[in-house]
Amino acid sequence: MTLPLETHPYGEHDVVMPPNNPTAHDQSDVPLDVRLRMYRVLHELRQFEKRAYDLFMQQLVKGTSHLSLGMEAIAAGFATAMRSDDYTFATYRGHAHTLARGVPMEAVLAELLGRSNGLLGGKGGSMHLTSVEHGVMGSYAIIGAHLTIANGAAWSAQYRGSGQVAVCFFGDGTTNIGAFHEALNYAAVFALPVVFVCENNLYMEYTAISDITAVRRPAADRAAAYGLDPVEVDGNDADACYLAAEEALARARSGAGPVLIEALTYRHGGHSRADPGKYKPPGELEAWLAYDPLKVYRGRLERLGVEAAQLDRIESEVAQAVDAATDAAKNGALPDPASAFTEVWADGGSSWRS
Amino acid sequence: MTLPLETHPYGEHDVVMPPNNPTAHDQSDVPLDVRLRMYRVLHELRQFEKRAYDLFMQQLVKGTSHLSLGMEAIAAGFATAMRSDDYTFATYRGHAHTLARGVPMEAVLAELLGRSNGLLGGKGGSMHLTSVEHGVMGSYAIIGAHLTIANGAAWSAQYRGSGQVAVCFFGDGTTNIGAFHEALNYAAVFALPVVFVCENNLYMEYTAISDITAVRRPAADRAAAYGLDPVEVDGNDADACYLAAEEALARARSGAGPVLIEALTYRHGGHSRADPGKYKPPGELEAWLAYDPLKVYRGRLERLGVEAAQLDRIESEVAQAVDAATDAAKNGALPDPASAFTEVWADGGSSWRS
Amino acid sequence: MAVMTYRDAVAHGIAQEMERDERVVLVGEDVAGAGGVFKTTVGLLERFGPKRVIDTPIAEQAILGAVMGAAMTGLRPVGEIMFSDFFAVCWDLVANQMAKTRYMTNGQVSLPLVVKSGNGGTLRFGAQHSQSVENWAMAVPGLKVVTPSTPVDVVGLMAAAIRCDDPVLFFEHKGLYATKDEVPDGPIVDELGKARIRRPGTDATIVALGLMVPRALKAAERLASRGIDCEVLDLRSLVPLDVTTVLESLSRTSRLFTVEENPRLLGWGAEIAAIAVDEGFWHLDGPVIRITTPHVPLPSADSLEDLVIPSIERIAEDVERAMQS
Amino acid sequence: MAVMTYRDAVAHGIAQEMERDERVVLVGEDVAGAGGVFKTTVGLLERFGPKRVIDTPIAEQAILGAVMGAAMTGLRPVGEIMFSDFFAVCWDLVANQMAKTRYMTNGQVSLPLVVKSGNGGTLRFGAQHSQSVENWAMAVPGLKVVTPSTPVDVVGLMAAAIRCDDPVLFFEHKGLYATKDEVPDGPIVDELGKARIRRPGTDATIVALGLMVPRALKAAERLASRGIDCEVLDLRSLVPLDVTTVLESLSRTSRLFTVEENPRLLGWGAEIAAIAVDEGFWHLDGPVIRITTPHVPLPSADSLEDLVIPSIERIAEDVERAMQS
Ligand SMILES: Cc1ncc(C[n+]2csc(CCOP(=O)(O)OP(=O)(O)O)c2C)c(N)n1
Ligand SMILES: Cc1ncc(C[n+]2csc(CCOP(=O)(O)OP(=O)(O)O)c2C)c(N)n1
Ligand SMILES: [Mg+2]
Ligand SMILES: [Mg+2]
Repeated sequence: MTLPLETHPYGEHDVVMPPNNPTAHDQSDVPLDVRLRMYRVLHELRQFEKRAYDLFMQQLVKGTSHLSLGMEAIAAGFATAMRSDDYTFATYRGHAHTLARGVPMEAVLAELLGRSNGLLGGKGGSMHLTSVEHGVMGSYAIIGAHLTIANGAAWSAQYRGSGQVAVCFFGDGTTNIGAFHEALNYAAVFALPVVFVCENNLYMEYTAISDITAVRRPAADRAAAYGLDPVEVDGNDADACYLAAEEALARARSGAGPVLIEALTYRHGGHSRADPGKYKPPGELEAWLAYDPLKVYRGRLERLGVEAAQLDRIESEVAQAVDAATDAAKNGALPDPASAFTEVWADGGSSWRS
Repeated sequence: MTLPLETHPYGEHDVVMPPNNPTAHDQSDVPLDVRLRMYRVLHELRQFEKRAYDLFMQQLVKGTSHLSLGMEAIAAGFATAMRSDDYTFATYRGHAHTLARGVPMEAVLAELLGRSNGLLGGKGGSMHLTSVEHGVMGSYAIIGAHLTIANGAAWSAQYRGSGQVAVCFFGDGTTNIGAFHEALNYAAVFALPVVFVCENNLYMEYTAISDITAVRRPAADRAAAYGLDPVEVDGNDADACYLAAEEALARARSGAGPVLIEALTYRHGGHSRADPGKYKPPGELEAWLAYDPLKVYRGRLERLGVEAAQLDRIESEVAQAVDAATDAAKNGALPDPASAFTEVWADGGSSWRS
Repeated sequence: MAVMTYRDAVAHGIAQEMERDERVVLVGEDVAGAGGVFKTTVGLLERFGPKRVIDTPIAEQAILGAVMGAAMTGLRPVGEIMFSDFFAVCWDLVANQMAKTRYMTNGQVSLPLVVKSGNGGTLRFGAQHSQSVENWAMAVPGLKVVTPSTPVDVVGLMAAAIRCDDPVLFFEHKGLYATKDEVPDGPIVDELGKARIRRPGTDATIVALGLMVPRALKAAERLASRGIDCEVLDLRSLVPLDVTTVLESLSRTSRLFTVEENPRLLGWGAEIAAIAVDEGFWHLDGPVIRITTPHVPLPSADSLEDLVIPSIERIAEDVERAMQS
Repeated sequence: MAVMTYRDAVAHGIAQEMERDERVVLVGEDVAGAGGVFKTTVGLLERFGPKRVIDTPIAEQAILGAVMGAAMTGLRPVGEIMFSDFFAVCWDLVANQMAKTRYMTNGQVSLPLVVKSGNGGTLRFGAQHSQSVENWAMAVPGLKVVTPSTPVDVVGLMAAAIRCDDPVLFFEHKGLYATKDEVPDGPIVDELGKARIRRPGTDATIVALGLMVPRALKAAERLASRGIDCEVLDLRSLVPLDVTTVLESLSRTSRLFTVEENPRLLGWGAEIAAIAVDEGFWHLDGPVIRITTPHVPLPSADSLEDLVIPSIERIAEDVERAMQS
């Protein structure tokens, strides 16, 4: 029996360096207007998450919350490539994926604050963001299940002939749970129009993925087990994610079956608000901060000749939007106490007796 | 969405032919005394299962039961190669694996009949055969769990430094359930001394494995997902199984970690007693009957110069043993009614109150 | 009027709904080509085709996930979990996902789905293939729980379950599959949450479910011959729970018994007894007696299984003893 | 005598047993290097090394399978399921395997194992991370079910659970982790199946568990000031269930209340009420009242969560109302 923590002390596993290839997609064929939209989205996600963090520190957000700081390129790239009626399935780390589909910041922030103007009226919270009208079919907080649920949405799309695709985001640690395996085999067998996106940020909660996974690439090295091709993408390059998404969505939409993508990225902050952070080897965070998806993308846009002033304007517009959303969320009323007893059933109520 | 039953009618999938290579291991290095022991075991399993089937038809065996007719070479080969203190983990299709470890026929048959002289006193039945003193750590009737439990026994062996190996048998259909994935990754991560043996008999219950699995080889094509080598073996050739077992056991015992083996075989009878059998394409059963593991092995022993008379003697000795076991089982008393209320707890009782 | 088995009634009820509603689809292990391991879906593949009747891998989480995801996006799927014991391998989908999603999303997501499953004992399948687990589901807010005891109820309650916009667990009792009864021609649609008085009586109320209903009825006959006139209620669904009918009956008889196949602790009868001692306290003339399988796993031997699952004899004796003391 | 948090008491109790018995090992997600996501296993890796304190992949079935297989072959493992809601992803291991194996094998297999888990609400974690699921386990024969409410009980009951030769589910209340109390020095070993009278009283018996114990005690103080003298029992374990202590108290007070954090239907209080209306019927002077979370999933907003989980106010009001009517 080899025990990871016998071979090295906790937190002293090998550092995984970022690709450090910021110019890779300078010449790739992504229209400038799309790029500018993605730049805005990247900043919306970044500034929103920072604000969410601040509100925690002010004890205004209760419970827990899982931020996507450092992982924004994946949400921005995929959401931008998706058709407006495609389905998003996210995890407890779902703020970014929800916002990237166009869900208003106020509703999300108010949900974190447990207010009546929250996206779920305060009944779901940070880990369960859902906006059916935006195609965000839910954020799921227990690892694994939502991969199988995404299959169901994909199945329904096929059955109805709607041409919709379901895109399911999950983490590296999730590739080791049973539901991952069941979902991938099931999707492949029935050639479902679903795209599985593994956000490999190198860690589960406080344990390095490399310490508890039998293969180096948690998702890509599993693809062949389902008759799929391994697909790896630079998760810190929004263009790389956008292009991978376009290709995968087209393939799934064409009826060719599921796609499994592994996007390499990094979590700048803790897993959740209680994170001690002892598990990251020295130098790793710094290396990834230097390859920050927002820096990468701004650099590219500048190389492509976009005025710094235009980019600054986008950032300040976003900042104003976040401030406005914050005020609106803070000013939201507490939920109506009666709402605790509604929507257990389709009749709107919660009665279990007749 | 491609649906298996759209591409072909039920039961009309492609026939999978047996290897049809009976001489493959004529010259392999398996001592003759071992081969004669395996020949006896093969017949014990075959004749026992036939008797069990007859007793069903006589309504003496209640409930359900899953026979290994046609699959005997795997149980015989592995059990013969195992150390006496190695652990066996079996499924509801566990008569063969239980007997092959030396558990008396009477106790097993009496358990099928629900008698007090049954291996489990009539409390477990055909699907849960267990004999700790023989290293048979249980037969598990819900798909998947026992792969993870076998890991635990392997872990304990490692921790205790006993040098024991756990061998876990399961079917092709089981490779699509979540617990399979969790167990394989877990075993690989901790390099547990466990050998996973997939008995690929081409079907789950009434559905062809090829119709609901994303890869051709349900186990071998998954090995790489756990950093393991694919190992395929002719499951109808007892020597092939024995040699594969020897190698796998040695590897696991050495601390090199788990092994995943796919043994190709075929179920001559139905999945269980209620089986309609409509799902087998024409010609398939016949082809596999012609490559019957007992025929294959008898042919080899004869080519190696063993007297037909000696082999016949073994068969008739086994026949007598099965008859004797049948009588003893039939003559067993019904379980003491009080036994229904014992052994819920380690204190021997079933009281939930104090 | 046709005489039909409880088993055939399952396929009959599903077919009735698939006929009228394109959105109804069926998935599960061996449900299509083989018509189900219990033969409860025979003919559906032939009649509705492989797009609507689908055989799956052995992957209960994947099956229920597919059902849930399809239900939230416009279909009305029926999934099968072969034996209800297997709910344990996919309980997260049932208890944490299906049951909670409408509430967590404040009503954004509807889950019009049915999960059917073979439930209960008496077939000598042993501890892992014989459980009665309706109580597992009753304990989880957000699930409707149905257990029919007759062929006509199978058809009508299956139709009601499929038309219901909430997740419904539909428990078919394996020990009743072979039973026969008359089923009226034409569409049958029943209602969830309505108990049935199977036998009116004045001395005591016996509440039963599934296979325990016919047993309770037979016991009631014997008790009648001994001068005890029992009213037998068939709950039919645990959620919604027809508290009204139970308390009304209790108010007339003043004595209450439950007959449960599940193990004793927190069987559904515990909820009935607890409601009775709260809302029905002033009607009670004596203890509420729960006649249940003892709190042990189910043994496989026929002689032992028959000993632990409530029998007609035991029901009659326990009721008589309680009524006399 | 040291003052210790409920949280630290968990590691303290496990360490006490690891110290005396080499066979005791600990596995779970983030339990080693990080000392547990709730910090209930801090220091154990450093003290007992990586062979005995092991971080696992996210694979609850694999974790519990490892625990079960190790227990049947000579170890006495402690496994962690981070949040008790996650029992749903590995319920087969618990309900179908661990609970039934000794019985099915007629006593051949012993399973001396403990599964510890963070349970319960009030932390605003929402519907999938706040459930109280002791009742799921109580309904399954073959499982022992423990929920301590004080640091000293955490230590003593953890020791008793680890020394027990049966599978024990050990529920730690997340809402109590931060609470402090004095813990005597030296080894502490308690006993499973013994309820404690936390407050003697003469007018009514209030049975509580976990976080509801301190709330029931505070409510009892308020009720005392209103002239109602309540006896408060801390069940501490649901299996074995200390029926004797409950019925004795009832025989003295003639009124019974349960305070439960779980949703209403088939909460553990239903079993207490059902036992009372059977074995304690002639002692009851009035209805048995269950004060529970309503039968809804748990909302995440603090204002809503506080509304649904029984509060000191609600307990006091409900008891007072019932005692007056
Ligand atoms: C079944 C289950 N087990 C454990 C957890 C606790 N948990 C929440 S997040 C997490 C880590 C997930 O890691 P990963 O999949 O890599 O996603 P990330 O958080 O890194 O985005 C764990 C173990 C859970 N929510 N569900
Ligand atoms: C979790 C679970 N799902 C379904 C079943 C029902 N079932 C029993 S055996 C079986 C087929 C198993 O096929 P395979 O793994 O190939 O083993 P074989 O029976 O062919 O030896 C199924 C689906 C089960 N026992 N457990
Ligand atoms: Mg991660
Ligand atoms: Mg098979």
